Amino acid sequence: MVSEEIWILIEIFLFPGFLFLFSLAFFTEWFDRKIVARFQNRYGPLHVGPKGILQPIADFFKLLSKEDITPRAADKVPFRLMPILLLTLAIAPLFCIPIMGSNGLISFEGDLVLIMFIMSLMALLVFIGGWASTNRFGTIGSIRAGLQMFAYEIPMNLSMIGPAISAGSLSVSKIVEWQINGVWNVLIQPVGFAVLTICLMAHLQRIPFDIPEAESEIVGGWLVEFSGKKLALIRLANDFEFVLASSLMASLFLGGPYGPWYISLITYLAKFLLCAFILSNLRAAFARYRIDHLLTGAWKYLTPLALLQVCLIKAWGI
Amino acid sequence: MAMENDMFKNLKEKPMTLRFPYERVEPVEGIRAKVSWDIEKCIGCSLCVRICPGNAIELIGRGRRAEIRYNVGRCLFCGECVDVCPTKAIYATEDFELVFNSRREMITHFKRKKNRKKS
Amino acid sequence: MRRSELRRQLRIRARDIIVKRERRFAVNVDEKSLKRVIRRLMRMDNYTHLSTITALEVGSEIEVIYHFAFTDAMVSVKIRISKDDLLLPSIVDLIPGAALYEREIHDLFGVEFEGNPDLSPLLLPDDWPEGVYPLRKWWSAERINAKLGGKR
Amino acid sequence: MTFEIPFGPQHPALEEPINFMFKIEEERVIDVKTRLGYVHRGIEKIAESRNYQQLVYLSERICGICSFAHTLCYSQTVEELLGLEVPERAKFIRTILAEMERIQNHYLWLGLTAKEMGFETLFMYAWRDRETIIEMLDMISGKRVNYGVNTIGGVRRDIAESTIERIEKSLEYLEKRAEHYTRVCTKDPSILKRTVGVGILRPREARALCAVGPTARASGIARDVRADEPYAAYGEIPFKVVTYRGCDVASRMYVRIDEIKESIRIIRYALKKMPEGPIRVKVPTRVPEGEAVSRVEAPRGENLHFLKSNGSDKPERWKIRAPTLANLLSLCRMLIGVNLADVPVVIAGIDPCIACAERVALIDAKTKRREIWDGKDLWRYANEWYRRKYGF
Repeated sequence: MVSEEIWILIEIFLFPGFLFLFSLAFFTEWFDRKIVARFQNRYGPLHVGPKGILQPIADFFKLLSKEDITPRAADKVPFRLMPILLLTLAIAPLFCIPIMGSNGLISFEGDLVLIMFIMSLMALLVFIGGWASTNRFGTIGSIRAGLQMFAYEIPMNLSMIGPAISAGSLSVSKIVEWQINGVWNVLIQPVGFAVLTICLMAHLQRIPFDIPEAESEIVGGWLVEFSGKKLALIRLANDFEFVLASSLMASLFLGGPYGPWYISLITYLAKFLLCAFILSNLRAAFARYRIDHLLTGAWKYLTPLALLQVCLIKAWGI
Repeated sequence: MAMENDMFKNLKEKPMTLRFPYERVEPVEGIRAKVSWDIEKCIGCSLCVRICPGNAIELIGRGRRAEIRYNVGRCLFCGECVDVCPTKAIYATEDFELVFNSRREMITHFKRKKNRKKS
Repeated sequence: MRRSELRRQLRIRARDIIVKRERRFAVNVDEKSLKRVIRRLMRMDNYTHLSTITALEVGSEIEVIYHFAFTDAMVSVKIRISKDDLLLPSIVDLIPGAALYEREIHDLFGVEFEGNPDLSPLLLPDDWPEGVYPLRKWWSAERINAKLGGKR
Repeated sequence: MTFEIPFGPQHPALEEPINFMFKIEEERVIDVKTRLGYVHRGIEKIAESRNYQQLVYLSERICGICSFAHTLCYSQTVEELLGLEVPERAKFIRTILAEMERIQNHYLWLGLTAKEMGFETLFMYAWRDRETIIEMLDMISGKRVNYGVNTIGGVRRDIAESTIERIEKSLEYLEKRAEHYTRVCTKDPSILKRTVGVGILRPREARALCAVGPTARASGIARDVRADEPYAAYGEIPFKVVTYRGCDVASRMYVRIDEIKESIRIIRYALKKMPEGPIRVKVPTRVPEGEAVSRVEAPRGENLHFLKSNGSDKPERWKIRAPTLANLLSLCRMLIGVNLADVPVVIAGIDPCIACAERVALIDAKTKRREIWDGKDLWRYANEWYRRKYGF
C-alpha cells in the first residue's frame, strides 16, 4: 500500500513534477528547432540521439562545462543571483497548470494572478541582469527589455483575465473544469487568444520581438556577459518559459486535459504541441520589429483589442 | 506573413541541405581541382613553372630526366598549367576535398621510374 | 563630347587637352587652375560624378589624377607636384565625395590636402611611424619592416 | 544621454571588418566616424612581382563575390593598352557570365539583408535559390566562386550546347523566385516596417557624394556603366536601367530584385544571339608603355581600374577603386539620424564589400630587384597592433 506522502513526493519529483517538466522543456526546444528548420527547408538537429532529440540536453551540459566569467566591472551579487532566480521563477508557475487530471499540483483560488505576477517578475529580472552586467550592449539590451515589458504586460494580463471572467474563477484548474463541461474559450474569445499569443511571443523574446537580445544590432543584448553555467541556466529558464507559455495557451483557451490521468496526459500534450507549433510558425514567418514598432503596436492595437474582448465577455454575461 | 504558403509547402518537401559526411554531391564533370602529372610525358620545358600564378610548381633537374615538386598549398586550381603544357603531361583530377595535417604533406614529388632506383 | 567643346568649356590652352582615344580625355593643369577647371567641368551638362583620385610617383614628382566620369566619356585631370612641397587644394568643398580618396592618398603618399576637414588615417594603424609612406617606390618591403622595428 | 558605441571590426552584423564609431542619443545615431584597414592586403604591392598574366588571378581575389567584374575590368585595361580586339563570341560569353554573377550577388545580398532584419526564413530561401545560379557557373567554369574564365585577350571556357538548355531551365526557376520575392518584399508587413523610410539618401546628396550602382539608382539617378559606356557585348543587347525614387533601403531592395529580372532577360538574349567563332586571341607578354582607365558595372556599382605600364612585363601602377569605397560616404550620410536597431540594415543596404575597398597602393618595377614584398607584414602588423590596442 503506497502511503500518501510517497505518492505526493512521486507527483512532485517524478511525474507531473520536475522530471517530467525538465524533459518536456528539452523536448519542446528540440521540437521548436526542428519545426523552424523544416520551415526553412533544412534539417535542424540530427546527430545527437535519434533524430537529434538529445541535442538540447547536450547543449545544456556543454554550456555547464564552459568557463563561467563574471566581468570585473559587473556588480557581483545581482549578476550571479539573476540566472538562478530566473530559473526558479520559470518553473514555479508550471505547478499550477493542470496536467494530470483537471487540477494541477497546487491549485488554489487566484493562482492565475500568481502566474501573472511571476511572469512580470521575470521581465524585471531580465532588466536587472542586463543592467548588472554593466556592459554597454547589456545596458541597452536591458533598457529595451524594460520597454518591451511595458508594451506587452497590460494586453497579456487582460487577455488572461478573459477566460477567468467567463469561468467565474481565478484558478486555472477551475477554468479548465468550466471549459470541459462548457465550450472552449478559444471559440468564444478568439481575439483574446490572438492577443495572448502575440504577447507571449514578446514575453519569450522570440524572433518578431527578440529586440532585447537582437544579436545583429547589439551583439546579444542583455545576454552578452553571461557565459558558462549562468548562460545554461538562462537558456533552460527560456525553455521553461516556452513550456509555460504553450501550456497557458492550451489550458486557458483550448480546454486543457480531461478524463482519467492517462487520457488527460495525451490530450494535454496534443494541445500543448499545437500551441508550440503556432509559436514556432510565428517565429519563422516574421522579421524582427524595432522597439518603437512594438510599443506603438501594443498600445494602439493590442490593448484596445484586449479591452474590447473583456467588455464583450461581460456583455454576453456567460 | 507573406511567406506562409511557401513555408507550409516546404514543410512537406525534403530539405535542401545535404548531410555532408553521409550524402555527397558528385563534382561537375568539367571541374578544375588538384592537378597531377604523367611524369613520363614531361620534357622539362618549365613552361608551367613560369605560368603558375601561385608559384606552386618547382622543376628539379633538366630535360628528359626532370622531376616536378608540386605544392598543393600554393595552387590556385586555375588550370593554366594544364592548358600551357605542350606534351599534355598535366591532367586535372576530380578530387577537391583536400585535407592535410602538415605542410610537408602538401608537396608531392613526381619521380621518374628510372631515377627512383637511384635517389 | 569632342575636344573643341571641352576646350571651349574649360577655356584653357588646346595644348593641355590630350585625346587618348575617342572616349578618353586628359587635361593637364597646375595648382592655381585646378579648382577653376574642376568647377567648370562640373558645370558641363553630361557630367555624372568623380570616379576616383589616383596618385603615382613619377621620378621626383608625384602625379595626382582626378578621374571624372561623363555620360559619354572620361576626363582625367592631371596635376604634378614635386616631392618637397606636397600641398594640394582639397576639392571636398566642390565634391564632398572626394573626402575618402584624399584621406587615402594622404595616408599612403603623404600629399597634404589643405581644406580637407578630416585627414585622419583611413587605412594605416594609428601609431604608424611618421614619414613612412608605404606606397612610395623607395619604401620597399625590407625597409618598411626595418622601420617598423624588424621584429614584427 | 549620449553613448559612444563602437560598431567594431568584429561584429555579427558585419561579414568583413570595418569600424564605425557611433554617437548615440536615445537610440538615434547622431555622428559616424569610419575606419578601414583591417583587411588591407596591399594587393597592388604584391602585384609588383607578378606579370600581367598572373595578375588576372590576383585581380580575381580582390573580392570573393564580384570577382568576375574585377577580372573583366582588369583584362579590358590591358587589352586597351595592347590595342587588342577581343573576338565577338568571347564578348558575349563575358556578358553572360557578368550577368550571372550579378544575379548570384543580388540573391546573396537579399539573404544578408534579411538576416540583418532578423528574417531567418527569407535568408535561407534566398541563399537556397542562389545555389541554382552557382551550379550554372560551376558547370560553365568548373569552379563555384573565383571562376578563372576571364583572361587577357578573351575567355578560357566556352559555353557548350548541352549546357544552354539547363541554363534556360534554371533561369525559369530564378525568374519565378524573383517574382515571388517581389511579392514578399512589397507585402510582408514586418519587412516593410523595417525598410521603408530607413536610411534616406536624397538624389542631391547621392550626386554630391558620388554614389554609384544600385545605391544611386535607388535615389532616382540613372547611372549605369553598361548604358553610359557599353563594354563587352552590352552595346548589342537592349536592356533597361532600373531606377526607383524611394531613396530608402526598401527601394534599394526593389532595384536589386528588378535587376535580377533584367539580367535574366539579358542572358536569354545573349544566349540566342551568341555568334560562333574563336574565344581567345594570342597575347604578347610585354605591354607597350602607356596608361589606360576602364570601367565596369559590378553588381555593387562602378568598378574602375587604372593601369600604367612601362614596357616591361610587370605593370608600374595599378589603381583599383571598388564600388564600396565610393558608397562609403553615402553610407555615413545615410546612417546619421537612423536609430540603432536599423544600423545593420542600412549598412547592408549598400552591400558593402570591405575587402574591395582596401585596394590602394602603388607598384613599381624600377628597382628591378625581385622584391617579394608580401602584403602580409603590413596586414599582420595592423591586426596584431589592434589586438594590443583593443585588447581582444
